[in-house]
Amino acid sequence: MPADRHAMSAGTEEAPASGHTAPPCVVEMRSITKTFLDVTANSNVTFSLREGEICALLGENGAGKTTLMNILFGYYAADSGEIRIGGEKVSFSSPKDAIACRIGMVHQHFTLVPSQTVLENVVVGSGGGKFFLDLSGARKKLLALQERFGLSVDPDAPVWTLPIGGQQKVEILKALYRDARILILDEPTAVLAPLETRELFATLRTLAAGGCSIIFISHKLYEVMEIADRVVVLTKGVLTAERKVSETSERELANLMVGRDLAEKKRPPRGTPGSPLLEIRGLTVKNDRNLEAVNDLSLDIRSGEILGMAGVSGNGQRELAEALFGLRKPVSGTISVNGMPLPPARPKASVESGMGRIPEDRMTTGLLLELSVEENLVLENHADFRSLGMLDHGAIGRHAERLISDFSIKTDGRTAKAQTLSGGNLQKIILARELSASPKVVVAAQPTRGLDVGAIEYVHWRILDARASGAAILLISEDLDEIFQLSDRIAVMYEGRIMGIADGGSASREQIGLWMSGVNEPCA
Amino acid sequence: MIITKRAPLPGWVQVLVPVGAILVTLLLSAAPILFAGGDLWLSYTSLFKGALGTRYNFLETCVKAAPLTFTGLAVAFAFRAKFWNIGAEGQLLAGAIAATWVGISAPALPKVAVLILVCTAGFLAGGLWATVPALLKTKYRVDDVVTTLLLNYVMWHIMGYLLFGPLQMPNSSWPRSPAILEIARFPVLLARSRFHLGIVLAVAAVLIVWFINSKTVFGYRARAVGVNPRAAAFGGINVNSVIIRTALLSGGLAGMAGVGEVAAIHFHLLMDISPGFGYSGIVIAMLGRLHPLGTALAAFFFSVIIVGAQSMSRLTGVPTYIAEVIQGMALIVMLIALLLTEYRIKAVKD
Amino acid sequence: MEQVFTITFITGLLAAMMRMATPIIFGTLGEILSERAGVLNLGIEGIMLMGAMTGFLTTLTTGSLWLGVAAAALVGALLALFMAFLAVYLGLSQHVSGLGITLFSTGLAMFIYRLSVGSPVNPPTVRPFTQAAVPFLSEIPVIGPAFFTQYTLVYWAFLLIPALWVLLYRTTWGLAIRTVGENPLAADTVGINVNLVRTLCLAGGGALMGIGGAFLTLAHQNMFLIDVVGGRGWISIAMVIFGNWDPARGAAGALIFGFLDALQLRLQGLGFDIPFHLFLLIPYLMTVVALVSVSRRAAAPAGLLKPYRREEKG
Amino acid sequence: EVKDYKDFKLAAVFQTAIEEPWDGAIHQACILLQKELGFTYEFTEKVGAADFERVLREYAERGFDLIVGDAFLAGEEPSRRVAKDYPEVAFAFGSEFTFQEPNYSVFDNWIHEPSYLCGIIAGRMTKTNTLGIVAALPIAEVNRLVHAFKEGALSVNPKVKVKVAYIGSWFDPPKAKEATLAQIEAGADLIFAERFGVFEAAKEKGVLAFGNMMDQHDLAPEVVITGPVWNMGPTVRYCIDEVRSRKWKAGDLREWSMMARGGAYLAPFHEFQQKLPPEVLKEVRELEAKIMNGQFTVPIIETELKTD
Ligand SMILES: Nc1ncnc2c1ncn2[C@@H]1O[C@H](COP(=O)(O)OP(=O)(O)OP(=O)(O)O)[C@@H](O)[C@H]1O
Ligand SMILES: Nc1ncnc2c1ncn2[C@@H]1O[C@H](COP(=O)(O)OP(=O)(O)OP(=O)(O)O)[C@@H](O)[C@H]1O
Ligand SMILES: [Mg+2]
Ligand SMILES: [Mg+2]
Repeated sequence: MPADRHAMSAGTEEAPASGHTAPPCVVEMRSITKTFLDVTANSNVTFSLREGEICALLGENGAGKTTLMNILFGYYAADSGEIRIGGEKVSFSSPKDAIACRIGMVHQHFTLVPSQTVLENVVVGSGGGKFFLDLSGARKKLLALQERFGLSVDPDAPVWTLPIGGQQKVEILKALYRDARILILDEPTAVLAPLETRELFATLRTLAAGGCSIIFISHKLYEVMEIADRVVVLTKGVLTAERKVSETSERELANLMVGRDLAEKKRPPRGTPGSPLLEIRGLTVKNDRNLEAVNDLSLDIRSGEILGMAGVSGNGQRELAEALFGLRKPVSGTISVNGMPLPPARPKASVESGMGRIPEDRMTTGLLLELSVEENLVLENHADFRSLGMLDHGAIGRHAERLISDFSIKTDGRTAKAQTLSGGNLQKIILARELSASPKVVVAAQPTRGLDVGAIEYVHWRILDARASGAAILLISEDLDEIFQLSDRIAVMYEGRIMGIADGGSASREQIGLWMSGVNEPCA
Repeated sequence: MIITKRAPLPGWVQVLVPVGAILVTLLLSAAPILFAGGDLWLSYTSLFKGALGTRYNFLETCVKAAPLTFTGLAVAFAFRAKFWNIGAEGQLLAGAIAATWVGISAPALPKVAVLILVCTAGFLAGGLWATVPALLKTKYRVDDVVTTLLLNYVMWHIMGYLLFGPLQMPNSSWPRSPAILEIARFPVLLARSRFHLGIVLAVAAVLIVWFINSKTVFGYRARAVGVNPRAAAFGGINVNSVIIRTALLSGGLAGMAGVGEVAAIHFHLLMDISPGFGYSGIVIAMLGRLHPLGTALAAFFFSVIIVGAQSMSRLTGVPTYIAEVIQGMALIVMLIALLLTEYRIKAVKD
Repeated sequence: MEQVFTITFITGLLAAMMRMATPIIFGTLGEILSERAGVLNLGIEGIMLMGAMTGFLTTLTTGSLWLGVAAAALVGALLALFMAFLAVYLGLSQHVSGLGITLFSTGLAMFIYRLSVGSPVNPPTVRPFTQAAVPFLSEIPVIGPAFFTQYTLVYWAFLLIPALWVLLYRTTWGLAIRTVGENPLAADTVGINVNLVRTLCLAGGGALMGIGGAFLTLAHQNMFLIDVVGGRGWISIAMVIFGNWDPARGAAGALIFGFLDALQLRLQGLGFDIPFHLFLLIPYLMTVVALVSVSRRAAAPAGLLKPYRREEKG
Repeated sequence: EVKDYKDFKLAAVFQTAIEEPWDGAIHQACILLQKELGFTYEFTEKVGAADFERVLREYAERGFDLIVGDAFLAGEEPSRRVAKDYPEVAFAFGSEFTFQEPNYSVFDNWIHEPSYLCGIIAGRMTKTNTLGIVAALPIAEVNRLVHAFKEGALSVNPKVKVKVAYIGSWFDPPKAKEATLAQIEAGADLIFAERFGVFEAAKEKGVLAFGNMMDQHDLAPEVVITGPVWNMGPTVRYCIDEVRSRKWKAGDLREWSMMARGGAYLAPFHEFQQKLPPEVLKEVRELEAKIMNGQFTVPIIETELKTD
């Protein structure tokens, strides 16, 4: 698909081409080292950023990207090393100092107060010594910013009512509201749909053009190629490579990150799909705001087929998945797995129906972080290890050992607490739990969100593997590449409805993109 | 000042830290003692003598530890499943009431049968009383902290009503029940002491709770619900039923504390049957890190302080309220000590 | 029964409601301030008792009521600062820290009292606050004598309700407090000193609790006795949740509770032949019932009970 | 031979804080006698129900000659158990039950006689014919007094009605105050204050009240007319001397708490000596004399008193 890639990167030219007249360094981090208990997150990292430059930070999960940025933002204290801002040596004891140096950071995991309005979230802490809140003044300033950078969100909407894309805008506005000149974005696109990403990039370019310097973290190499002027690669806490984007390639970057070439991303040929295993009829589901998020939706998925459900976040995908998992009570409609209808809002039933369930938020829904790996592995089937009310720990242990090796989960042992595992490995626990019993139906929601290329590769392989063994798979994802790589059929969800379904092999990104934005006439 | 996790300390340090905490507590309690003009050395010696010095005193400390262990377990078990049971006090009273009622009107059965009857009644009463807030929590999402707290007062007044009414001793105008029958009383296990069956039951309860927590399906589910209800539900666990069963068991344990006080200490029901055992249970459970064995240790530690400090105040002529002051200090110091086993504190100027 | 609907009965009932509610309102507002910043202060019962004791002894020795109130506030704040040291800076369990402080201060209050007054024939007394009538307003029938002929501290309590509301919802500090309580990380990343905010809120709340205690020994009564607080701190905790962490609703809860408590004492006086213990449990039972009705929208500050440590992961 | 006072050791064990008038009366008597006679006196207040037995054994072990205190409820069985185990120690306890051979005597606050006298004053003084009574709990020790108060009032004024409120605990002045206010608003113009908290309300509403247990004049000089006083002095002194001279035997010490023996009396009138109508004072003094010399016995009614 290089063609579309090119289409997307149209306009890279606007970005100030670094090199010709080298602008001054606004940030210099010298030999930064940071260790946590048992991990060295950054070792002797030296990094610099020029004015108006967009610099991408690459690295596997746990490479130390977030840590390095947290140090620059004054959130973590480095064990050693020094930081200079605009040539001045600084020592930050808290983000307050960093903000004073006009540094802003959009965190990997949003730092918003859901119950408060956008405006409140933006102005908090920026009172400037005033005692009484001046919300009207703040609103003016905010609207002006929105105007200027095309970041439109309703200032008075409570944040929890916003889609993820909207929440991210709030995060960016928070930084800009404090006149940040140095902007750090930690995996901003991980949760965005292509359209939103495009909007974001437009904003970033405007900012950079205005002399704002940007550090951009992402696991998506083509994004880096598109938006960044320069790329820096961290591996296991060490800065291992630096490239001008103009002088490198996706392939090289992948290699630099993972330390090996990634398998060529090619979708294995689809088998002949069998009988429908997952049937959804007239499903209507309400969201937390009690609005209809899924609207009279019907769908069939056949054995040995992957249906990719694309769509901009907040169009009902979450609610659809929750209904399938039995976490949310449908208003109407039926769901049947392998011919058997599921009783509404009974997670147990969806477990017993033999559905493999990969939830969107692995931390809050999928896992018991404070319990051990083995306890997480038997969350759904611990009853099978019961003998007169007691758990057969021996059997559970053996079961865990097998899965840990089958799914090559990196852990200090089956009794290690899940929370000490890494993102990718946490996802592996879920895969192991859900796919090892060779389920008839698999529902995977955002299965690779936040994971690095290596981990993603593994997840994809597992999903295709499940398809090969005849499962009907619903893949809900906001990552179009993932959709295009895996799907036999591609459906697009818009405002709770299915805009259309296209064949995975022949569908065009334009068509899907149009559907995602709610436009329905087929394009020439 | 910033606080960071530290690498696990070697076992012997882990043991030493609580000991250190006790010493610090003694050091601190010197202040009020001297302030009250008490003799320090006499205070310390009488504190330990009072709690552990003689056979009788040691056994008295065990007697005090029994109800504290029960309420501690009750709270620990509930908190583990994030059922914030502040109501052990009321559940204890419920248990005491039921035990009294059965104890007064016990049928002519072999003693073992009667004792089992008494305990079952107390356990159920406490348990059922605890399921009220549990049901309110699961059905109407009413905050359990408040309801359990308020229901303590409700049960206290219900007891008051009973002791001035149906349960009042016929020839007495005081809020007291008739004495329970001999056959319904816990046997004393060691001569010339009050070391009774209830203490053994408390120890048994510790082991049972530990077993349930770590070995049974229910224990697993309770833990799952405790750490992450949403994930537990996702995994097909019926969160509500887990909470309600937890309440039943938790309240039952608290009820057993009441049973012990009636069947082994007072032999009748009275308004101040519990000097706040239920509330101390919260403290003890937390000190014991919600772990059954830890809870038992904490309970014993606490009764040493209570019994010792009271006797100390008598021998030194320091107002008896010093006992609570020392308890409070002991608790806080011990808490800090336990923190230091996991974290290191760096002084940093902001 | 007809006695229930006489003017004097109703006036008296309402006036009593105000008095009974006042210490609980102080406690509730203090607790709301702390919990909105994310710290549950179970030390309240002990803090109120220390306030009652300190206020009383100060007035007893200096003869000045206002010094007594000030001392109570000061002691309340100090104990709350100690709470802050434990629960905020050390990040110890808020449950245990609070209960520890209650245990400690309960003992300490009686300990100090006994040492300073010994055992006289009659407990010492002070000349307490007298009721101050608000000009004009106190003339209004029923309303006047009930609401506008009260102790100064009662007026304070009721002025504090809107004051706290304004602080929380109309000031930059309030926004900071609420943010700290909901999501300390968010507050920290915009440069708010989470621990400082929590500490100040605890201290302020503690001061209010202390004054609430002093009301009992300097206005409503003129002597200090053990158990004078008698669970009013715990009730305040209940009212915070009942009021869904909102000053106005919390105070309303306290008023309802005060009303029921005043009512049950009067019903006893009317000589229904009902065991008095059943009267005594009315307020508690009613509160539970009321909770069921408000519960569905209950929303505790998301950061409550969670210590905030910057480098803690996950 | 008789034991010397300075070698004599007296201990007191109280279940409540010594501010509580009942225990306070015992404690005060012990302190006064100690000052006068110079024996050793130790006490423990606020002894929890479960600790009662341990505390008693501790004092017995430490060789105290006489242990007094209140045994009601929690203390009844333990104190009798301990007494059995230490026959050489003398025990004298406030108790609702009877004494126990050989060494366990009982006493109680038999101050219904002065209460009756207060009732007469109230009956004479009331304008609304409504009297208020604020008490802790409907127990015999309380019922005796409030009934005697009512009977006294009725004996001189048959139209009198009483309102009774129980606050449900030994200490809750705020509640007691509110109960009083309620009674005053309902027409009561004289209050019998069995518990603390009443006088504040009386002051605010400008009505008069009777104290209880001790001379509570100092608590509120302007409202406290008088009140039944329990003087444990005679009882304790009698016990000490019996024990010293090895004559101690178990018995009911009630007579030592009654007016004839000076164990109960009507608190001094202070200001009210002038304020009260002379004929009322005269009437009271006359009946007082009758009671002293046994010509008149005040009825003892121990059932719960209800609001008329
Ligand atoms: N909360 C924690 N406390 C202590 N150590 C932790 C914690 N979280 C992670 N670690 C350590 O950091 C290691 C790597 O964590 P991280 O999530 O960054 O791994 P990762 O590189 O992302 O793995 P993957 O690529 O599979 O996601 C963990 O294996 C663990 O040893
Ligand atoms: N507060 C912490 N406590 C303990 N370990 C931590 C902490 N923060 C980060 N780590 C560990 O430090 C390493 C670097 O983590 P960091 O979050 O910087 O990686 P990352 O590059 O951002 O990974 P990802 O791509 O998953 O976001 C990881 O091993 C992580 O587990
Ligand atoms: Mg990161
Ligand atoms: Mg990771």
